[in-house]
Amino acid sequence: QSTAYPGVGRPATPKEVAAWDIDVRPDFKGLPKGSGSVAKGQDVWEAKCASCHGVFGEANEVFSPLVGGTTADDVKTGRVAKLMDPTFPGRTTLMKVSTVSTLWDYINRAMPWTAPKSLTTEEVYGVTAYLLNMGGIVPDNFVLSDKTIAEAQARMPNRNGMTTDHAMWPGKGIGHNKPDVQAKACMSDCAPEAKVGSFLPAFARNNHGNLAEQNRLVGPQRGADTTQPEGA
Amino acid sequence: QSTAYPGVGRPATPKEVAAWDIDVRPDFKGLPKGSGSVAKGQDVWEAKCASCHGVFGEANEVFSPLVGGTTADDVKTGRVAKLMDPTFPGRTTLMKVSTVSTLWDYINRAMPWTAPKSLTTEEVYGVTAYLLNMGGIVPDNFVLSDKTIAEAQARMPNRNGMTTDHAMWPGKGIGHNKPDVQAKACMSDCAPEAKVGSFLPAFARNNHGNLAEQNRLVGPQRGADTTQPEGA
Amino acid sequence: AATARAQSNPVSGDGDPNILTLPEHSKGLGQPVVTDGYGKPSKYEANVQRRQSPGLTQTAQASVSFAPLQSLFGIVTPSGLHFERHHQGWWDIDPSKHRLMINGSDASLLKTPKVFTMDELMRLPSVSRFHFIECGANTGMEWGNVAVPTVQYTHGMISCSEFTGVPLKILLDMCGVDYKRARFVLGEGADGSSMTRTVPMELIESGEVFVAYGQNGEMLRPENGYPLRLVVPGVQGVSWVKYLRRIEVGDKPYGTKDEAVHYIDLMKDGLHRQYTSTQECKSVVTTPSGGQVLLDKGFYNISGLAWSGKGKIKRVDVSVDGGRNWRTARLEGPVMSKALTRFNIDWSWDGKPAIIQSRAMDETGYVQPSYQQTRAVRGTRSIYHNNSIQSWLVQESGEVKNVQLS
Amino acid sequence: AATARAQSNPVSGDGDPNILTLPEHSKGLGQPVVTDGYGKPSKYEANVQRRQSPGLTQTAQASVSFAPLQSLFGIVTPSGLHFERHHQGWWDIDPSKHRLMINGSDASLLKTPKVFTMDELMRLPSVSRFHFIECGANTGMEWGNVAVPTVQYTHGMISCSEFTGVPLKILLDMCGVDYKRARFVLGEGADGSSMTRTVPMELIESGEVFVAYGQNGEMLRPENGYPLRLVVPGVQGVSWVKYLRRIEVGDKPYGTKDEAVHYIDLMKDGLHRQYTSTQECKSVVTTPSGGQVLLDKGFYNISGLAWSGKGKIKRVDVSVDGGRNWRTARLEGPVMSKALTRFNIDWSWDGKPAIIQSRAMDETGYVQPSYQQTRAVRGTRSIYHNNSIQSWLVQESGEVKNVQLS
Ligand code: HEC
Ligand code: HEC
Ligand SMILES: [Ca+2]
Ligand SMILES: [Ca+2]
Ligand SMILES: [Ca+2]
Ligand SMILES: [Ca+2]
Ligand SMILES: [Ca+2]
Ligand SMILES: [Ca+2]
Ligand SMILES: [Co+2]
Ligand SMILES: [Co+2]
Repeated sequence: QSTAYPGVGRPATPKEVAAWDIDVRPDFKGLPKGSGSVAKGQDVWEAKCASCHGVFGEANEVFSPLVGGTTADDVKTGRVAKLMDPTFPGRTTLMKVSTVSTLWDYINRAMPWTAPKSLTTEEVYGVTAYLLNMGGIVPDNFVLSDKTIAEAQARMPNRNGMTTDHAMWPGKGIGHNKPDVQAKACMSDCAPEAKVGSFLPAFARNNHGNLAEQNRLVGPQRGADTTQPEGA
Repeated sequence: QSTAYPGVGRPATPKEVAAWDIDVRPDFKGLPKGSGSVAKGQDVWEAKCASCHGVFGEANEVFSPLVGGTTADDVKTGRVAKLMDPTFPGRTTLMKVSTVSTLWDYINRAMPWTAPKSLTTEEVYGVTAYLLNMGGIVPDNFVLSDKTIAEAQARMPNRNGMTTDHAMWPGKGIGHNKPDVQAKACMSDCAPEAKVGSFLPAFARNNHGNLAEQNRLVGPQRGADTTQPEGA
Repeated sequence: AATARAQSNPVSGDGDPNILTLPEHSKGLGQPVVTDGYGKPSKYEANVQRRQSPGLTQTAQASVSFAPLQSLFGIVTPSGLHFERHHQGWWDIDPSKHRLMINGSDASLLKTPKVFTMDELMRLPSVSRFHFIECGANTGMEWGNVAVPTVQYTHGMISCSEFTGVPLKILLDMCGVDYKRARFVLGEGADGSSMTRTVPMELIESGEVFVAYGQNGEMLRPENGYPLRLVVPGVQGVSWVKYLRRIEVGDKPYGTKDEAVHYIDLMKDGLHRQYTSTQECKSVVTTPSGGQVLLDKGFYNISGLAWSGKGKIKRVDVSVDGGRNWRTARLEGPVMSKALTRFNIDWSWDGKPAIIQSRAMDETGYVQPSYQQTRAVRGTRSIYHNNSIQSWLVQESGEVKNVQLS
Repeated sequence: AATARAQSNPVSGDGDPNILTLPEHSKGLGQPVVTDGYGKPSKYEANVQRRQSPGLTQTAQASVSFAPLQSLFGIVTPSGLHFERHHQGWWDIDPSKHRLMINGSDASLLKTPKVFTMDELMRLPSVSRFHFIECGANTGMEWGNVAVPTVQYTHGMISCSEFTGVPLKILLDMCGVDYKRARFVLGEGADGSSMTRTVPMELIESGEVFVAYGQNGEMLRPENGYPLRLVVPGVQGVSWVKYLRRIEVGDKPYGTKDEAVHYIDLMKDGLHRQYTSTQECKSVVTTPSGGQVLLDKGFYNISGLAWSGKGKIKRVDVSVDGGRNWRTARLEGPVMSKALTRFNIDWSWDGKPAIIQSRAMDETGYVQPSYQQTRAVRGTRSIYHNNSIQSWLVQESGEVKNVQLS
């Protein structure tokens, strides 16, 4: 095939592929051999993660929490009960993620935030183990490794919380093709008299800054001066 | 009609139309009443025009000449002979323009260059007269006015030099619709072996600046370093 | 009064002083060519900017800026106003050092893993196509209730450009990919987040997916992935991997962070939908829209944008009475697959309250649903893929408000 | 050697250090969103600029800058790189004070002369359309012989944008124009030159001509006529009056300075063709093109632009042997009337000298002519409307030269 485009492209060397092919799949394809204990992970966490994510992964005033919202029962069922409670406000990482591979892969490629790809394989194992431990998923003496990771994954509180029963994957093999929401294009006398059910409260009028300064100064409209109360 | 778009647009007042409707057509529609002598025009010229266009309209080192290249014979025939001589390099304004209206209109709307629309009607008449006089079209004692302008126009050296015998007017009423140049889309063995007839001489290589700096630094190409001789 | 000040167009006396007294620019010499070798908008357009939504994100490097849809015309988004979504900040990468690698999740999935320089990629057969890119979370703040005031914040995570690049199929062919087994493709970026997303091989085989270096006639902007990004028409923006460094073909999806922690849609039953990629048919009126004040009663051109991740827009209907009655709008050509389509329709405003909506339909026959319809199926906690019909309330004062109907 | 330095793509040792040693941007935190509320190109793109042709004009306010076609992709010209042509300098006009007047050359040609503010114009029904604008003098320097080195200077007085505005027909209808007698329209600008040009009423009646405020999604740039310009598709740029202040309808053409002193085409017989407005079918290869150096032998994508003032491009053929043999190129969609069309075709360069040409054909069946053919009819002194086939000589060194064949 490559003779169709002479002079363009060349084979990658094995070392090049090794340098960049870092992804880890849910079936652990791509996971490098290695291990890290919860205890070792705690050291990494406190040195390199806690400043942003909080000592207990509960986040500080700035960042969303990684840990919380899951129960021992969730670890058994693989469904996070709080997700079924529409009044529960937050959603931590551990409430959502169903695969340890995802955490391992992401921490390895992107964390710590200001120094991504600086952790050793052992540090990634350890700090992932510590995260799971904070979430009550693995015990204090757990050692996460390429051997034990499947076991850990089988305890993820939201492991049964994903569905692909939808029409929004634009290929085969996942979901189906019938859109879930079906509307009709009625043209007249369609809906009852419209009633406004939600709008911005007056106190939020200027929350996004003065809209007079966010609209063009010419045209069919001006921006509302939201530094003034409406109608003023 | 205007009820189709309520609230949009309003009638122009007569004074508004008068303020902006300044165009003058070849049939002198739009020409305001007034007059100006060659002598008066000379004063205007020397005060307000000569600095750019030269004392005799011959231009200075910077600007193209307005006057020159026409003869008394051209004034008779209405065709500028020098335009028929392919070796004659320059083309002055008076060699080309066929209508005095055009000069009047343009001087009135656009000259002097740094202060357009600052001339009085009399000044425009006068300086136009002086221009024509420098071109040998009207005599020294001529007074250009709304009455005499047709007479002057009938003496323009290139008044018979325009044709509309072409297909490049995208409406009716002017020219015709058959393109003058007719080519065919031959696909193979079309032309004899190509021979290069014209290219930039080596001394002009860097005339447009260093082409290495005028091409993107990435892609299928680089720009040639024209600060160096070719092949260097 | 809340009424904005319209340009005076007086007829008192002799007429408008802006006409009767010639402006300076009619009486002087202006600026030379190449005052700017690369020009910029008028100083009177300074309000037309992309903006962050206050409080939406916790950092400005893993964040979003919204395109000012209320001030845009047609379908091309000026590249300077293209919405931004970064996961670990943006970079201006030296293209002479950038590489694209293609490999397999195991060696058996292709004959030869390959490396391409930018020089090389730009020598290959190229395509130029107009496509929208919309963040999967666009309009996400509005799932539960009205949360933001203007169309910039409700819908501004969408832009549309002419992209130029090389069909990914050509590159995979050069590597000898086994299309029978390799049904999934992973795109990976070169930034700190090294964004990874799974794309179905079907979209590569159709020829639709390409690796782009060009955007609106010039190279991609750094904020949009200079020098190389993946273009995945119809699919949410997060899959259009920026700073693209690697493509892997595989036999299974990858469950990456942005496929397993984010960009998963929480349903009423507490399940998250995973691998929701398609951006379904949607539209929004941009003029008039929330936070604007109409100048006067009388004639207006209602204008807006429609799009579908499944193909071409077939029709857009507009209502000015909150969805009771609808009229079909004019579509501006060209109507292109998986691109924005501009619609326009006449409206004479009588000065009474009016609720303006638009409803798009795509070539598959899919009709954009109302909030009632999307919420009935998906609840209000999905964050992603809110393509419900938008309502703008024009009040008697002329001030327009973002509202949702009950 | 004249050979430019390609990006290294070494396989010596373990591989490319650009891959083996992770770059800084893969290991750090990048810049935040809204670093620029209105973004700009990468610093590595600084060579992509519009430029003057040295010595072409005597002042920089009555002058031209050329778009860098050699570096552009697709059909949209980035507004910052749009070619410029000013007659008395450009201005940044306050749109709140700008007015458009419509009147008749005499009062009987319409019922009511009218004045519109920008606010009002922007309330009227709008259209958004892609069109090229080409200066009538584009390629004019090349009538006699090769005069300039690159496609920026040979063909850079062309650009293509999505324009948005109001069909002029709507405005004339509002004034009650007598279309029977008013067969000509004068457009007039508000700058110092107050540019005036005659346009045939047929183009207004067809709905094609519009007064535009929008260009590529935002307002017109000041250099291109902000806040209002006339769009006259297919017609030379000088008729697209910028800073449009007035439209007059009349029963005769106006013989303005740019219809009687300039933009008149000198023929062999010494006659000048007057009222030559249409831009006939034309094309040019932009990659590779003059002044470039190819990096290597091997595969290349030949790419270029085609356009016609009379409608859509039907076909583009490309020759690599100086016009002896031709192959038909791929056209990128959408192919739109009076807009640029991008074409691409494969080429494997064997390292020997090659002369590259393109030849466009439009939907009327008109075929772009060779220099021999245009000169046989029009001579070499026309200045305007040079739509001859362009030749680029690729030399063994890889350096590409602008040449004309004998
Ligand atoms: C300087 C701040 C900072 C530090 C230090 C940091 N992180 Fe993060 N982390 C972030 C931010 C910000 C995000 C969100 C990124 C995004 O939205 O794409 C994040 C995201 C994450 C996520 C994904 C959470 C989710 O729900 O998307 C995980 C897991 C994580 N960090 C783990 C770690 C670990 C482990 C460490 C230490 C080795 C670490 N982080 C250090 C700021 C930090
Ligand atoms: C400061 C310089 C300057 C001054 C003073 C000036 N001009 Fe000009 N004039 C120009 C330039 C530059 C042009 C070319 C404009 C263009 O290309 O659009 C020009 C063009 C013209 C033309 C059209 C020539 C052609 O062939 O296009 C005429 C006629 C003319 N000027 C007459 C006058 C008269 C009469 C005055 C004085 C009342 C005057 N000019 C004062 C610079 C000047
Ligand atoms: Ca090579
Ligand atoms: Ca599917
Ligand atoms: Ca009004
Ligand atoms: Ca005709
Ligand atoms: Ca892999
Ligand atoms: Ca008039
Ligand atoms: Co997103
Ligand atoms: Co021009």
